[in-house]
Amino acid sequence: MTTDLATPPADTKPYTKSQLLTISASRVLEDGQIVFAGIGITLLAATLAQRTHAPGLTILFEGGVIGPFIQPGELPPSTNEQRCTRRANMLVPITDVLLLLQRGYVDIGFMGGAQIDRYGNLNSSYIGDPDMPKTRLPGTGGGNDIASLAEIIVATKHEKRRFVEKVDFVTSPGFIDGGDSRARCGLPYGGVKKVVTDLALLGFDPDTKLMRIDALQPGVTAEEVQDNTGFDLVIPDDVPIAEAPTATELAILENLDPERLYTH
Amino acid sequence: MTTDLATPPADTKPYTKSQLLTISASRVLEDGQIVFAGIGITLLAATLAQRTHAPGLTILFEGGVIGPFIQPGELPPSTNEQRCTRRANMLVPITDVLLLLQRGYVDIGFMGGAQIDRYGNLNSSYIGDPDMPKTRLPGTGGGNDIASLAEIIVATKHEKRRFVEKVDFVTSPGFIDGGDSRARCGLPYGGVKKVVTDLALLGFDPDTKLMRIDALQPGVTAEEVQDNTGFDLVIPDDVPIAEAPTATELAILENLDPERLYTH
Amino acid sequence: MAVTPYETIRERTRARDRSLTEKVMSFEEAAALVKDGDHVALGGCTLSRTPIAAIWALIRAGRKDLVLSRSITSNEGDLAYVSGLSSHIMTSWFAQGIVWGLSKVMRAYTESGRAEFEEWSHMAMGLRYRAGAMGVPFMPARSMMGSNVLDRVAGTKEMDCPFTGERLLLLPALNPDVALIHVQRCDAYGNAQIDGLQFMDIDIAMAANRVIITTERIVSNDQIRRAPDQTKIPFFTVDAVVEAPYGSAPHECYGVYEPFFNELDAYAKITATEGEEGVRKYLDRCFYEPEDWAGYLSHIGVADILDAAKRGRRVYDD
Amino acid sequence: MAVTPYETIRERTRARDRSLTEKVMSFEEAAALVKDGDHVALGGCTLSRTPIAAIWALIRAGRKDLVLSRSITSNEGDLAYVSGLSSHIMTSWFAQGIVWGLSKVMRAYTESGRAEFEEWSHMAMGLRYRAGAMGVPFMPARSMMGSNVLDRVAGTKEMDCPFTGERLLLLPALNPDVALIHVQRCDAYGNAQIDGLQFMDIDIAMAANRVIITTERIVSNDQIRRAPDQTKIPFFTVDAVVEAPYGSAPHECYGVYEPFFNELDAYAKITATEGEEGVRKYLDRCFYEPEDWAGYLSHIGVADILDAAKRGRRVYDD
Repeated sequence: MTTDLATPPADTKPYTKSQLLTISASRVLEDGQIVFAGIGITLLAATLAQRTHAPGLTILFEGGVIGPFIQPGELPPSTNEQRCTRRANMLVPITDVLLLLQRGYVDIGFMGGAQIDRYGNLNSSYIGDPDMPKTRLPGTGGGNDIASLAEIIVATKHEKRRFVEKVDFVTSPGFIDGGDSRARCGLPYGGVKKVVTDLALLGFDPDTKLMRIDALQPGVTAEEVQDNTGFDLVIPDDVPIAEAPTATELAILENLDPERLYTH
Repeated sequence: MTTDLATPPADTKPYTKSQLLTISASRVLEDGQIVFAGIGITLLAATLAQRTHAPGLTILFEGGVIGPFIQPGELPPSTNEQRCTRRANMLVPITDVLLLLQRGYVDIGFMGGAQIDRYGNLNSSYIGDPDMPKTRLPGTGGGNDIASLAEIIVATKHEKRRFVEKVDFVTSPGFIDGGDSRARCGLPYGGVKKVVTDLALLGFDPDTKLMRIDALQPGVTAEEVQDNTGFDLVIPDDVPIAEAPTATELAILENLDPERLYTH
Repeated sequence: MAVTPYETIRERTRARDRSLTEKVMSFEEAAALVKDGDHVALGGCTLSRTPIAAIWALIRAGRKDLVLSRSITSNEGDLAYVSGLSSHIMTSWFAQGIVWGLSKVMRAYTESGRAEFEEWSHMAMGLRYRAGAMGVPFMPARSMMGSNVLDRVAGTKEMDCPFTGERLLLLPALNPDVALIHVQRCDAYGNAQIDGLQFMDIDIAMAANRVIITTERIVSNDQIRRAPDQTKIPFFTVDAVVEAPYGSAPHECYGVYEPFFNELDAYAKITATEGEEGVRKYLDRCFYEPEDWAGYLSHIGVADILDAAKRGRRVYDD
Repeated sequence: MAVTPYETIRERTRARDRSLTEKVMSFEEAAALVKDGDHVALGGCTLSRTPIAAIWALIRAGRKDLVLSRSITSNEGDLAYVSGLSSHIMTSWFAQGIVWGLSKVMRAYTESGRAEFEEWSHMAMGLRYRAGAMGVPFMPARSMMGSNVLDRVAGTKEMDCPFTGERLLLLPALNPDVALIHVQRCDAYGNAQIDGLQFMDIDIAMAANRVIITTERIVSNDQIRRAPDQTKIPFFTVDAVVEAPYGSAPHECYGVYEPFFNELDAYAKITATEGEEGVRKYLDRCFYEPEDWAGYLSHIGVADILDAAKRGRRVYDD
């Protein structure tokens, strides 16, 4: 469906940027975790993890779904309709599934956003001045709650207009102004665990909470990552290269999304 | 089963004290009300009201039951077991059925108690000094919540040891210390609507909130009521006589409790 | 939207007819229970169990200036803005659905200041309804703090917990004037049963001062009493029961029909190409002109109804 | 019982194994999850879905000095006092049941100061568990004020509402160390389904730090997934699943069996005539001496089991 291929190392199959993103995100997940997934790439990542290294991982949807069973080729198009309840263990009211975050049952939430800044704050509400916005975006949904109460993984394409010095509006808090500002705001738990992009895996400096390159995607240089980022990244002296998608991961992914609706 | 009969007027059937209590209590209920019933006499009173003047009355049980259907001869022995769910419209968690009180959906709660005082405060917790009680009673259950949040009807035998100057312990608040003290404690709604006994129907002075005789049961004198009460009642100059149980009421009651488990 | 004083809540509730009486009525009679300017909460979420039939009735009745609230708002929000039903929507997310992207109509109305999209977090909406349902003025929470979402809404308070010293957000209770809720089945008294996803509907119903239920089917009270576990909204909170088959179309109703994707794609195309003018034409054609609800459904067509219903029943196939 | 700091709640929950793993174990293994001194919340109410089998296992294992909490306490409270399982019970009502009157054993223990019956209102117990389930340190409420019930408990606060100025009671959250809950069916992972009366069980399970489920039947995960509406407790809150048929006997389990009235009458007679000494003999005979759970049930006898089960199924006859 697309020829937008990242450069693969010689000993692996070719893969698309979306496949790379999905596979990289899945590797951040750990067995036994409870994960709020969205649709598309994040759901694929969680399901891929279940079928590789994390068989005991549990998926939640914010529509009120606990432990649904994802059928290959039948990915739900939303987190609030009956398709996402397929073979679920339990259905609960929305407020109660979100309260699992507050109670501390949820390990990871998957997030996106139109903008992310150097402290991992996410904006999905307004582009421009909120009082007179250039673009009114759809808003937080459960994003603010997930980001406030659990660790989050942000999976996104790496674009300069998206990685901005300061988001126009903090919809979902990352590390706010860095340092211990997040805890001081009343958010002692959670924070951004990892930003996964098609160019790099990014973490945050433990003290300053400034975004940092943790690993480069295969074939990508640190300079290239910096060039596609609207603020100065922390770049350690030795940046490892992430392992390329394996043939097994790619095969499972193609089985899950045979029509490449989300991994084109 | 018993020969403990009140003196009936000549033109009615004979009736027992329990029947008198039940029928008197049922008459205080109004059509369309939502009523927390207990077991026994209070449930019979609510069901009798449904079958006479209040067909649109709804019964709640504190076990989490909304609108059960009471089958003649099969009165549930408690408010927390499956027999009280018979043909209910809805079952909810305990906390949620009690929250209906707080939300304002409940008109009337039926209450009893080991002691009641001149302000309608009820004690079902301790006889004697709570720190060194003569008798530890079973406690409030939902009684405190019902009395705090809805109007209550107290149905009880009229005994001097029960009608005391001051209860040893306020389990379920009536008008506390009288006047506006109830509202000042944070309880702006509810209060004791009526105390129904085998001797009288008692209300409360609108200003002082002191217990007052509103009507005498047939064949009973105000003096007799006062003699069986451990504090001075307000006795108006003209105290009406309550209507005796009618043949219809007695017949319905006998149908509901044919073995006279509760109306002996 | 200020917290309703307890006195008002109690007095309003006391004044309602909460008796076991039949409340079946027409779309038009139900619409008359809503007054211009009311705060109306919508049940369901995004494309699921949206009370489309009730919204259809309100728009046809010419209701104006409602404050609408909902967990997540789909294209019923566009329709409300363009019809004048509401220019103030309180919700956590507002777009037709993820696959269709941004709402051009929402953008046009909110960016020009013609309408308000008051944004709260999803859980905050839920806890505000829940506080209203419980009869308390607020609910403590640990979300929204530190964000600009909190900065832009009025009426919250932060506090240091008197027990633990922890920083807490107090979310003000919402007690809507009216709740519109679509369910799979309901009896004539208003005992409403919901299968599958419940969203925020129970709290909305308990919090509101009037409840209008639209239902796929009106069933007997005997049927309700045979499955009391499945009753989610008790009759005494309900003021109107309207039978509205396919009452969420083109959205879905769990176990009965999935979304009508052809219709949703067509709607998305209208807004993408013609913007609010397209929505105006859509309203004329599907909302104002049909003689009745069957007329509305005729625009969707029998083939698509059969298809959506076939997909809907599949949740019971596993 | 002070409010658990949020840090403790989060760290404890993070440390739990919340993965989809099988947790079926024996009575003895489950009992080992409870430590002397723990706060243990009991599901059910009065004579209904009482976790008798789990209590039986804890008493046999010699657990001591638990703080027990429950909505309403029946004769399991007597057994706890006399066995030494607990000398501190937090509940709203404590007697075998209305028809049997006061508990002579409860009176003997509490009036002599040998044990505590900490009395909260029914709704207060429920809201305290609910606050714990929601991860907040308190729940605002409008009950208990003005009563001596409030005077005798520690740890509440009254406040003037910052939104409305209304007087409110703040009830401190309860996060039990362990919850014991008996259900109709549960899978090996801990997905527990409850039919009919739910009491406070969902909130207790969500609030607790460990959950032990006893179940009439262990069913397949497939069966659970066919009826996800009926799952009331999610597997990730559950630490042990123990199959215990008639696990609430002589109390009832909705839709499965009604109370065993012969047994309850016999117990009432024991306490009325012999007091705590009678309970001690009863514990020897039914708790300590039987080799296994079947041995316990043998004391009740097959005829009474058949009778209680026949009456239990009647809720589905209408």
